[in-house]
Amino acid sequence: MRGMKTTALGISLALTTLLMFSGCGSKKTDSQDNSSGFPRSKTLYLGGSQWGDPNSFNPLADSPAWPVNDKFNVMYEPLLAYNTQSGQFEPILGRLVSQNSDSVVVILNPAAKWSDGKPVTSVDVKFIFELGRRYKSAPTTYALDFISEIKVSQVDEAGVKAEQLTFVVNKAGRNNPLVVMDLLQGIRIVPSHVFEPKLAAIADQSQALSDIQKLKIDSVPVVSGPYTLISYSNEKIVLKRRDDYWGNAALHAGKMPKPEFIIHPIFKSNDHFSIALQKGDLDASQTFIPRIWLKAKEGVKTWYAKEPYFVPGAIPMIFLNNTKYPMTDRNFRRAMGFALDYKAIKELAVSGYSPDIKPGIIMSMGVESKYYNDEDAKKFGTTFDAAQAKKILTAAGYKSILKADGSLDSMVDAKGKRVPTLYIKCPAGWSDWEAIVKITVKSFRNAGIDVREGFVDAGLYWQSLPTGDWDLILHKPASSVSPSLPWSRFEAVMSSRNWAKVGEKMNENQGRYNQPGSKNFNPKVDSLLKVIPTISDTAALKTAYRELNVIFMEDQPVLPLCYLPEQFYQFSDKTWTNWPTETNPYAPPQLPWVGAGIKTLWNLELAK
Amino acid sequence: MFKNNPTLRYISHRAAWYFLTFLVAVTINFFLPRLGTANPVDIIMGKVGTGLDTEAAKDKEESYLKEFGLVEVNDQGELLRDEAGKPVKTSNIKQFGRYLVMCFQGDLGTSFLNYPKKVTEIIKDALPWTLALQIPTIIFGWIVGNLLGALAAYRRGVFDRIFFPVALAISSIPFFAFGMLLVYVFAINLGWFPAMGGYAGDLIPSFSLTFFKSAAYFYVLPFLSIFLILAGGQAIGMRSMGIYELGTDYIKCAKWFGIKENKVLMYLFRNAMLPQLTGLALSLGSMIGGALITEMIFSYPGLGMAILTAVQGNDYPLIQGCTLLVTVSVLIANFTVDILIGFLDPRVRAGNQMGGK
Amino acid sequence: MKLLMNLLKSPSFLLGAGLFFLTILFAVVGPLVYHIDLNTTAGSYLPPDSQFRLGTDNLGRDVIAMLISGLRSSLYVGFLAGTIATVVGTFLGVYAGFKGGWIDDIINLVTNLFLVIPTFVVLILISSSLKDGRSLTLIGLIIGMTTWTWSARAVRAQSASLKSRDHIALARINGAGTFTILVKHILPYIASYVFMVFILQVASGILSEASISMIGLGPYETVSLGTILNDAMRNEALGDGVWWAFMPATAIITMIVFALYVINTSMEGVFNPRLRK
Amino acid sequence: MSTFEVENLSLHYLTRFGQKIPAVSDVSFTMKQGEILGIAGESGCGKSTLVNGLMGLFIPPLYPTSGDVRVSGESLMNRSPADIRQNILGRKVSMIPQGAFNALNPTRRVKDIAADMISSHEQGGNKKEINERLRSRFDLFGMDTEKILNSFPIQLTAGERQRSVIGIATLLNPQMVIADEPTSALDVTTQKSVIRMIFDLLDKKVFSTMIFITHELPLLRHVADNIAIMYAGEFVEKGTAEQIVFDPRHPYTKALMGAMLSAEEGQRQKKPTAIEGAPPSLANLPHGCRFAARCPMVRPECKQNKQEIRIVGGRQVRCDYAV
Repeated sequence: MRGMKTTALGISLALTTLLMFSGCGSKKTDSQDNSSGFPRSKTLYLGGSQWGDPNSFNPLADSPAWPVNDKFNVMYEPLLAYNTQSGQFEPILGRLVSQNSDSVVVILNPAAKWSDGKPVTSVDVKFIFELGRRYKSAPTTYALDFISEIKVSQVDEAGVKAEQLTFVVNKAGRNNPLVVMDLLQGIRIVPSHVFEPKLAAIADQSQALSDIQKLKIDSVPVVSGPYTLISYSNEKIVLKRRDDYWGNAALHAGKMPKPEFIIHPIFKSNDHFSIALQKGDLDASQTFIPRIWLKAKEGVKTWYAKEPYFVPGAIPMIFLNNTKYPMTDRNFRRAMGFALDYKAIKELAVSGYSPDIKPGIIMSMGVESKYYNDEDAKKFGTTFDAAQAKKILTAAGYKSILKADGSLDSMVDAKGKRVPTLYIKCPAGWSDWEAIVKITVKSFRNAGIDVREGFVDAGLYWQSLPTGDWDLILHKPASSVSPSLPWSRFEAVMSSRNWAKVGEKMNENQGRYNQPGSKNFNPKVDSLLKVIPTISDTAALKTAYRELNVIFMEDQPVLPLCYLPEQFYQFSDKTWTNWPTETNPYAPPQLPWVGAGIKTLWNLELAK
Repeated sequence: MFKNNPTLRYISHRAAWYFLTFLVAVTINFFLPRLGTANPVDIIMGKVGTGLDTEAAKDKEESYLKEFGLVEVNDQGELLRDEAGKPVKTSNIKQFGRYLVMCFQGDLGTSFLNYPKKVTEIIKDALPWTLALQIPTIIFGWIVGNLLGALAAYRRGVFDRIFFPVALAISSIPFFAFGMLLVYVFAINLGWFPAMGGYAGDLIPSFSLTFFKSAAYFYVLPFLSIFLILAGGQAIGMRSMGIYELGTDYIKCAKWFGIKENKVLMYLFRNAMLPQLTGLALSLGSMIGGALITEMIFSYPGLGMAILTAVQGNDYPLIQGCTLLVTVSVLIANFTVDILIGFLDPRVRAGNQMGGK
Repeated sequence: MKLLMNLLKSPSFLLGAGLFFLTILFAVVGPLVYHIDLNTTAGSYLPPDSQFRLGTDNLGRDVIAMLISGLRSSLYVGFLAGTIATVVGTFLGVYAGFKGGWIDDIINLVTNLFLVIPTFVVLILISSSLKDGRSLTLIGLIIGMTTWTWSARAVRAQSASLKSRDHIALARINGAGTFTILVKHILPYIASYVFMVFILQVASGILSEASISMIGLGPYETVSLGTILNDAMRNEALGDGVWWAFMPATAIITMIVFALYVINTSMEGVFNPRLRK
Repeated sequence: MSTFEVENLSLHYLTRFGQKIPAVSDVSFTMKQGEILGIAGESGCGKSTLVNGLMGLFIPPLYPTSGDVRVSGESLMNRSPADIRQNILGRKVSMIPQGAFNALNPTRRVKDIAADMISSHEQGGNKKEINERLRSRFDLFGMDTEKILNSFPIQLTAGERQRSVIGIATLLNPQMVIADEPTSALDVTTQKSVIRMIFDLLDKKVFSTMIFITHELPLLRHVADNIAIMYAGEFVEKGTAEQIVFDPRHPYTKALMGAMLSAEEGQRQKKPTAIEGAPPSLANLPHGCRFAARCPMVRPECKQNKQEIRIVGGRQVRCDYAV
């Protein structure tokens, strides 16, 4: 009795405390009082795209909160939407007219409007794409390396005057039309008429952008997309449908997106998204949920109904420090490639959510599969074969010293010198990554290679990744599914364009493969990397990719581990149905707020 | 003047020591995070900088260093550079000086990881939840635990023989494991209570009955997960204190004098409670760690996770802000309890007086 | 000696010591009779069967093998932390209590400092500045170095109350040095008390390690009972009803801590005659 | 007329394993109004247990075995603890504890403890009345009443503290007071002032009948009318003060007197343990005379025969061979 009374008392006291403080917790961004809640039948709950407290909704900030960050396009929209399934570009603010190695032409949709009624114009486009010319630290400065100029002309678009934008490839710069396409679907257009006066108002122009970046832009933001922010707290972000969204008429045949509200709850632990999904409190979640098949009975579904459940998008790899003995030895690297039990990695570390990996770093499925060559893979690639690994090592003079119980003690090389124990650096606490490392260590040791786990705090991990201060490191390069794949993956792994010695920073090829000027330097690699983006002939492109992939397989500068779904999500059809799936592919397997995946919002239906 | 007033002397003496502790703690809190090798800007660059060219990444990095006040700038706001062209780092001492000045102005700085959010703003958002969960739990856990413990000590017999091992067992369970079990049984299997969150997913905090009802419903499991184990632990402590007090002369005498039973129980409770009170104030600091786990297990809003991510990301201003908060509240709690005990227990005051401190 | 006999007569002591002995047995003899293989051997989260009596964990490792090595780690951390906390705490506590005055005040200040700086903050900061990362020993050290304040406070009170006893005054008059007095005249009187503090510190060391691992700050390359629970939570063992991933570890932690608590209270009963009645 | 009658009182402790340990056996005596009875004996002889029995205060594991205690004809046996507490303790029979005791709650002011004493036994009475009553009573003691009443026990000297205890114990004018070594652990001057206070109260008729338990036989000789000697839970001899001190008949009394009176002649350190051997364990009492093992005049049959009270030389003696 006493316990119960106390519990009741406790609750009432807590309530009083809450009462005292409530209101501080949440920022309401418009006058409307939403405390009555959001009707379930009008609300879509999505999760997994925002971790941590939402701090800023400023599209000019470096890392704003969902849905302003990354390539989410429900509030601010890009010119084009990339469809990861077809590899095509679908229109949003603009329509792709042509693309070649010199320029990309896009026509702005004349109907496009900001939420304050002003039209979206070439001024807005130029504002964001060329902001780097005025402010070096702008988030889009790097675009200038790829686009030298944006030409504007007037055209007639179905009887309406429209602006045509020609993005000229920066030949003197990176000369890379592929990345220009990345930029056109990645950079979201922001209202220049909102930001220009703010920038101009600041006296010290060297400080202007950084001052503006500090603004949160969280109250009645001027957006062009179908939803806008109405409220947020550390527990959730709430978007409301803009019923006057220009695209409803212009792009979606006059229909409105089905959910009136989109709520993104912010949980502190991965499994809470899973629980919410199974309870039907969450409709879709971009979180890693192990053993998804167990959740099917709770109505949790995926793109494929069966294994591998998701469409792969990225390849996590173990980067090898190519400047450090014995990874300087190609034979050693290749032996490592043969030593890995790729199947175990896939099954145990990623719950089997991917098809079997094929040698090389061109994916054997999806858009890039057209560049994949199975013959080469069989001929040059490394697959799991511990005996082969041992054979290569023996041939190269390495010897594994075993302990009495048969387990590995150490290794010596041809000169009888002890090979140092190698450590795989990996952030501690990233459970799936930790699992990958544990399994690879076991594989290596079974093949007689002296490798150990080297878990570190995430802070140290990020610090040492670019400086090359490690033997082996787990890393997922080119992690976003973009039009420039698989080129961007090769670039991230093999490019010696910015080669820097260990201790200095490199943002790609952190394993420091192919050191310019060194004995084994292969100029072919960099020249292929440079030329591939400019090739428009498919057959020539195929040959170039094939050549590059063979070099990769022969040299094995890094160890690809498995295919991993990217931009994946699982959904529950308890409240909303008609999610796109393999059998109902009206939209690609992209998040409902990314690229062409946004079509999903117009096609959802309420469950009966 | 203090010489004539032992109470004032006692208070001022305690206050002086607490203030000194505070100063040392603030200094340690400032320098400790900076001893590590990880650099906050590297962590941010790890996320922002991928795919950037070396030059672009360097520019970005320098603009962060400048923004966070980690490097020296000249009057024009340009970076000072050494011969090798690298920015000149601001010394820790100089940063400390700036930090102290800012603290006095009530500004705890801007968080690095939650840029551009102010530290005070982060604390203001999260603290009410932490307080709302922790304070009632601690107070009621303490009161209930101590009452039951005192009762067990006084009554002994069957009540004690059942109560004591149960309390002992409950307080042996790691409380996060207990929280997990609560989730497993009451949220997942039985579905009586929500598994996570601070209020229903379709609500926004406001002054409405709906919100408070929802908050109360979501409060139950996190509350129980801390309350039961806290109460169990307190009860055990109180029971043995109580049995100890029960054997003291004054309790025997009170019985000989025929003092009423509830009065004797009150004597017992009050005197046995004093050390328990000190113990509670002392353990407040370690409860922060506990709060963090509760927040993790229940996805409950609060300050704990903010501290964890801050420390992991070397977010100096946020670490400093949070540790300052913890330091101040633990010291204030201890100081209050010290003073309170000074008033409640004349032995303490007398001891202080006689010790000549 | 007589106290020891009394202790052996106390049924609750026998219960506690028995339980504790069982866990030690499990940890020490376990690896001798049971094949410990922490490598991946089977599928993820296989339910208990005849091969894996308690099933497998998320990486397909035998749960019993995990529990045995986890228990060893937890006991190691517990004893390491307990020893450090007790030794440091006892020394400083005795010294502060005996000396009094400004030395007492300074030690008290240091004690308070450790109370206001959360352990896990120190842990992350220290581990991030060490190249080897977080080993089990480091965690034990840090727990010990941050929890000694409890022993110090407890012992200080005892020592202060002994200070005014006749035999100590006598020793002082006879010119015995502080150290001699502490070791010869104070420590023996509080030895049983210190031992009880030690028991509690071991228990709290085991719990602390579990909590630290639970936040994901556990040892990098070692299995402990805390990391088992952390793995279970992060891999949705709860949501999927994989009870064998977290129930046994919880039960073992609870059992050790319970055993230690019971030993402590039964000793309290024997050493403190007032509780004996 | 007898105010206080004790009839064959036996008490025992019950161990956890159900074993009965006799602590007091077959104690009988009566006291008249105004009588002062001294009780002496070695420590552990059951004096303190007897005190609890005399007040009817049976706190487990202490239980009455048999016999009766009557205050003004009113039996204390078979009554509820609440009844005893309300009607007997402090009111009819009060207790002055040992001087070495920290008898007062350290966190309560003297006046509050005294007020608790009153309110625990009497209905009503507002604060002011109670305060007045305390003041007038404490004024009798010739101390700084205001200071004492408003102090916490720790702020008082040992003497002030013990006198406050006596003041509180006798606040309700009990018929009978049991003083259990009220001056132990006090220095000589303080001892004197405490004793003076007790007799002052007797003079002022605050109470009149008293059992005085002490080691200080010389003191007993001066203040007590009768003296009883206790050994291993039994009264072994009881007579007038003169008889016991100057003409002891029981071998134990004789030995005790030898040890104690020599102590009066300047050898204060010497304790009654000067008698060879130790008293028998209460858990394992001999079948015959309990003193037999240490008795200088022991005869073989002593170990077999249970000794009963006899009247020898005008006083009660529990020895078959005392003359």
